[in-house]
Amino acid sequence: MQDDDRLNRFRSEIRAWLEENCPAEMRDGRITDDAICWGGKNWEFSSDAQRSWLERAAARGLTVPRWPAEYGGAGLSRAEEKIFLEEMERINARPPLKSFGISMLGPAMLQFGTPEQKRHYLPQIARGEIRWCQGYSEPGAGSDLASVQTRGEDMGDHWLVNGQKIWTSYADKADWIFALIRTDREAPKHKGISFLLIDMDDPGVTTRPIRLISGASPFCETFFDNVKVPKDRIVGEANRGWDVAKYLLTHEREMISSGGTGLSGGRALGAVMAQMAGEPSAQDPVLRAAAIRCEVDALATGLTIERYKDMAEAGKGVGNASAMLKYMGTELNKRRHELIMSACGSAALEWDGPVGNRAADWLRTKANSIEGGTSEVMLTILARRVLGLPGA
Amino acid sequence: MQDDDRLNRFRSEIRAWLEENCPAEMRDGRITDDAICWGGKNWEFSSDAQRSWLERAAARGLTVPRWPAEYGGAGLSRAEEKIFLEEMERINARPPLKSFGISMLGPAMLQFGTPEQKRHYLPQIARGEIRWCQGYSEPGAGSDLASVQTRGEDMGDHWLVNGQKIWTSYADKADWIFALIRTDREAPKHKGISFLLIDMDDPGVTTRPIRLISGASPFCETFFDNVKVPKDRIVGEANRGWDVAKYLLTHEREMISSGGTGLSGGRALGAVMAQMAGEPSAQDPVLRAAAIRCEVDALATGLTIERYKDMAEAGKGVGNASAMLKYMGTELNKRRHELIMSACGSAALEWDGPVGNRAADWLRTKANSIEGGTSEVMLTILARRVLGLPGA
Amino acid sequence: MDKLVKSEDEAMLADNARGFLDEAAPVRALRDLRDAGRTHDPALWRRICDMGWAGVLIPEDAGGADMGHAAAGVLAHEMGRTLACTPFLSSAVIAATILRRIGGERAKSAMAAIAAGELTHALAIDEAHKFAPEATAMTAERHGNGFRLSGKKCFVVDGGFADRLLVLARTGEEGLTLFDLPADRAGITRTAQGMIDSRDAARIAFENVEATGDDVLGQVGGAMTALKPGLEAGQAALAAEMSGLAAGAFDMTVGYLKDRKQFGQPIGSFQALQHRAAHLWCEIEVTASAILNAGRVLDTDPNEATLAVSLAKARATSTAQLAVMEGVQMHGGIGMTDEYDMGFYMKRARVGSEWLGDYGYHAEQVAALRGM
Amino acid sequence: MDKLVKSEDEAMLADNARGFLDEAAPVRALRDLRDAGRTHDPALWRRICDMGWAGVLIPEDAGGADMGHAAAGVLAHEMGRTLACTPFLSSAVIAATILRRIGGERAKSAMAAIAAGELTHALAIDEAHKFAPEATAMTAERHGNGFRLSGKKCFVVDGGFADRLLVLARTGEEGLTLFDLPADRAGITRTAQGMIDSRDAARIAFENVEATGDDVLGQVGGAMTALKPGLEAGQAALAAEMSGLAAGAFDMTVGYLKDRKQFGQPIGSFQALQHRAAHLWCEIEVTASAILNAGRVLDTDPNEATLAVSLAKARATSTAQLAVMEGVQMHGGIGMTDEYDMGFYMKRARVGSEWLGDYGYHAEQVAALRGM
Repeated sequence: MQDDDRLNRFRSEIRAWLEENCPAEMRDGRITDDAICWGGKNWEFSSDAQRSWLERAAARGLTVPRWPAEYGGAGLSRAEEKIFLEEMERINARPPLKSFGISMLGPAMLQFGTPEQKRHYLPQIARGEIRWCQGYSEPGAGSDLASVQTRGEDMGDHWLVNGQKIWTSYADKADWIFALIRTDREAPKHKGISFLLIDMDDPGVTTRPIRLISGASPFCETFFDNVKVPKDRIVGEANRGWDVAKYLLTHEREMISSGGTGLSGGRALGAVMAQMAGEPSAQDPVLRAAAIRCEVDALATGLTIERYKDMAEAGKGVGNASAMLKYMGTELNKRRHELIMSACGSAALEWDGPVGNRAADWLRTKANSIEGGTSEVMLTILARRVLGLPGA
Repeated sequence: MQDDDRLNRFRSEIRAWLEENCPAEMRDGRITDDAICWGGKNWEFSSDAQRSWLERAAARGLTVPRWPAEYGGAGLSRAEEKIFLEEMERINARPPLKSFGISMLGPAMLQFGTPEQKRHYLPQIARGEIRWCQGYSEPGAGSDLASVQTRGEDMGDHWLVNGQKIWTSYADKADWIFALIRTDREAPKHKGISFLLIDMDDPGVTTRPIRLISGASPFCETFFDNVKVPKDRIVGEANRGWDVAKYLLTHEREMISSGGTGLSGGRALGAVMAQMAGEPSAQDPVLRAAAIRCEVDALATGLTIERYKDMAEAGKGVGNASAMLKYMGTELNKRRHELIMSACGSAALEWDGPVGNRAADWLRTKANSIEGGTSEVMLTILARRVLGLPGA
Repeated sequence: MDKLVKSEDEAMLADNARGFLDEAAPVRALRDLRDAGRTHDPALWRRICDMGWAGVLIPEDAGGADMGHAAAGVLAHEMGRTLACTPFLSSAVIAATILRRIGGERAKSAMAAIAAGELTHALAIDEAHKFAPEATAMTAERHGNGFRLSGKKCFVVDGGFADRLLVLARTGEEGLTLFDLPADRAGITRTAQGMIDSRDAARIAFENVEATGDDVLGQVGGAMTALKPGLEAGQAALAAEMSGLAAGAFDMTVGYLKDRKQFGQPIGSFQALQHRAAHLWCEIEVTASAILNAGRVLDTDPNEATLAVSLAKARATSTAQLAVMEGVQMHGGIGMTDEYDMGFYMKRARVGSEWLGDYGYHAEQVAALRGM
Repeated sequence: MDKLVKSEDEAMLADNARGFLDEAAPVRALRDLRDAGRTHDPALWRRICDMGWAGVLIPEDAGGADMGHAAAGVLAHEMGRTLACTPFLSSAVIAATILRRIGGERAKSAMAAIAAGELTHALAIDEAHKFAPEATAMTAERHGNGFRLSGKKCFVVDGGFADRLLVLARTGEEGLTLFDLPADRAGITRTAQGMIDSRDAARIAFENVEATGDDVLGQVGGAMTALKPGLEAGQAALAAEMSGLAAGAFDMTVGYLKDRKQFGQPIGSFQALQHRAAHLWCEIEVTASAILNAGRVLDTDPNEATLAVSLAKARATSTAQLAVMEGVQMHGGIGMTDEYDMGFYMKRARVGSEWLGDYGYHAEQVAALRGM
């Protein structure tokens, strides 16, 4: 009861704060990559509103609400964060900042970083000053993430890094990259990898965008040619980077899955159906039935993400089961965007047509079930590690 | 053109013949196992109509329309058979006779049998005098049909057969069984099997029905205890029975698949939907949409069976692709019966309720995708032998 | 609202229930009951009432344990896992919720009788092949000071042995009225239905059955006030039962995949089956969230529970159907035999799918509430 | 009706077409066209017309080859396999079928121009985001001896470069009328649409466009007489194209499964992928039957072809979508890159799904004709 009172008070506070600080232009509910601020040295704010929204939120710690205050966060509990997100959704606010620093490197560093690293890197992330990208995949490795070939030779005070990464999201816009580098070529596959932090401005780092079927180029190839990486730019121990990567993969799965679900996503489909077809029930019953099934599954999947968060907060490890969120969330998102495309009909068949760039969004979802571990890899993880089925 | 004239004439003839010979009671379109005559020594006709329909059809060769006249058939071409079946469907006629002799042993014997065997066994089948069952599967072997353990010891003028078969459909009602027996225990798995014909009345043959989840017992376990099988009761060569079995499996797949499809089956779903729900579109759009999808797939699958028959007649071997018919037909049939159950609602939840024994029919379909090779085995056959994908 | 995690109390309740049911009500018990030609086991129900489960939704002052709908879902889930054959849903969930909503002394004593296991109730609502309360045609005409009920009900679950019947009928212009009648009142004829899940259901004919004003639950024409919460409680608990059923069928299937060898290896090592099993597990996990959510919403905001309840029932229906279809298919021939338990799961899943509204019914509820 | 097997002529036609298209119009040709910012390749169309394909449905006395709809489907299938970018469907199938049904000397000379590759046509029918000819709002008001057309069309496939436009408009009380207009007539404004499949489509505005009685195809108010057969011919050929597209994407995928190694083995040896590939092959085979059947029915019983055509289009839509979704997923990251061809298949499948009626539209046609 006391708890409830406290939370109710928090809700009032946060509502008032949002009312005062979230600019009207930022209340359009847009959550696509092009609408949200990603920060970084080269970020060009799309408007003053976008800039001041970031600055105000960062000052209040709300770009990373659950991080400790000393690292730029607001130190919220899970229950408080939930309230914050509900209040954000209530006014249709865009998130003030989105980045791989927030969703990936931050959690890893909070878990594995040194106190110095946390004090140095985390506030830069929270304020949107430094934009990070992720260097995991390599050409030809596909789902076999641990088959890292990019090598880091131990030169005493630094590693000399040579090799190539692929699918490095927004590497062309990032300031730094966190990457898996093979620092021990004799050790077994999973044992000789380190998790290194590399400045994209360092000599020898180059990057090239990969054009996707959607026309966009969110991914790059990134090349390392005799790049010197000082020994303190490592998260966790040398040759134990796979532990960090595994931890992060879990986070990434949750992030990718929740991109595809949640109540607002569900509303998107219903709203599109209504908008495009007037009286949807009258127009295409077969499509409507498929949309209803999708809605049922989306609501239940959204609740599952909530439940897993609650479980995590209750100290019940989620572990490999996060592969479920990744799998179900991304497959659902593909289904939903197929339905949105159907509902929009020919209006969605143009790039930047009368209903916006629905086609690009649709094509983007096809990557969700590939990046961060394919659906097939997720199912194998679940079969082996959760269900305990035997190897072939 | 001349061809068309001939076929039109044939249609008139067969229509007139049916008009005269097919009893009114046999025109109710019922095709379930309990409605159709299966023949055999112990058959009890459900009515005089059922008896005379069998006798008249057999006299005209129409229980096995495509078999040569000398073996009790009508010697029809594929085009004529199609017309015969269309005319049967037009008046909703039940097939006059159904049996594993017609659908399985007959085709094998036409292909592999000696002239003496054909003259002896085939007319008995065509007239419904002898009812056959099939002895392939054995306990524990599951999908691995070639792992035959029932052995036939060569005793000079006969084999001495010992062992056990399972899933022998209607063995308790059959007069004879055709069975795969291991006659050479030294040879490789597929090379030491013979295709033997065994009289169920022979000493040492016993059978026991297996109760299924539907309450019915169409399958049996069949035991052989020192059964003497004379050397001429073999189809094909000794130890080459796997060739015959493979040939038959193809036929069986086609039979099982077509049980589940075709236009009449498709109409069944639509009719049930209409009957149960009055104005179906008004009542449950989600169910109706699923039924429409099923109907689309059923029509196309029915056309595929036609197409494969046409291909076979055109001399284009179907071979392993028959696994497709088996797989698609049986999976479709399961879907259809799930929908029929949904359309019937609680009326179908009783054994022998107000809408007949829909539940038993529904549960029966679950076996379709298991018997005669599971769906999984069919998909593996297609992947390996048709698509040429590599083994693990 | 409480978190979407089982509380410690709920986890303990689940553990205890599982221990009890594995011993007292495994699938074999249902099989034995069926083979004996019976649809109800009073001894089992007695033991369950003695543990207080029948009072899970009944206030403490009426002898109940008042644990709430999430807890009722926990119990229903465990009963689904072993296909325990009891009138828990009819009596302890649906009737108890209706009576509690009615309130007053008579309802209180009726609830006390339910909690103590002295009386069982059944809900007589369906008249045709689909759940459609608003289409009720059975009449309750005013007659003197009371009513005369005429009409037919079917698929009255537990109606073959229940002591009392909650009957929905139409009262002239006033609308739908709910009656609470002893099952042996003159003019009532019950006919057992031979259900595929081997559980109890009856077709019940009402021929000029006399009822007094005292037999009316709530207001004349106001059936839905108490019936709706009762139905939603029942739908949520049935969804929980079906999620337990799915989990039970799934466990049996995974066990089989590990044990059974073919072509020289355990069939569970085949990747196609692994992926299908993993997918099924995912579906079960997602449905579990909808089930727990429905319980939480019923406990905290019962008047706004329709979306959560229909979501749970729709998901539980599709998941249970997938679980039993995959279960039978992956077991191969043995799964088709009556000797093996999988068929019991399949048949119960089918009955559970229909009872209190099928997938399409609840999906439409969700669609309506989501403005689709 | 002829058998559901390709005749020898049809098989030979397919072989020849495949040989030609692999050389003259592989996916790379579409890519080059796109990269050059163009949507039509007159040189390719010239070569195709020289081979006589543009006359596949045109009578011999008008310079056509008169091979029939099944043969047109064979060609469309092969063009779908390599995503050949041509106005075959718009001109040689839809317009030719409409003109043939109209009959007479003017139609004959128009058909001759199509067969010879001298003119291309486009069908201007859609006005909103879904195919719905009966909802046409564009008006053709009587004006003097002729008409004045006003309104907007969109998703006019090949409308950006076509010489002539077949335009559906509403004439007062008389109903829908079909006009055959030169694309450069005064008052017509064409705007290219940047389509995801890199093919041609235009948004076309008609502002008081003058038309004479000679511009009317068939009877005023009687558009459907010729339009319906034209649409059905187009739907069947589009279905055939999409079945070819599915086959092309499938072949590419199976090739990848055989070549690509991961975890030390070809990924095509993994059973889950094998089963999915085999399932997809089955779907493609089943759809092939519906395609061939539609061609046969159009050739033998064109006035009763709606069921067969809608069945083909519905099946082709769902199969092509499955093929490209599985294709991209099984290729992993590389399938998402523009550098690889799979994306072209996916985008064309989406456009083909919508054009001339989507899955829901045609499934409803099937349902209506089957009394569901």
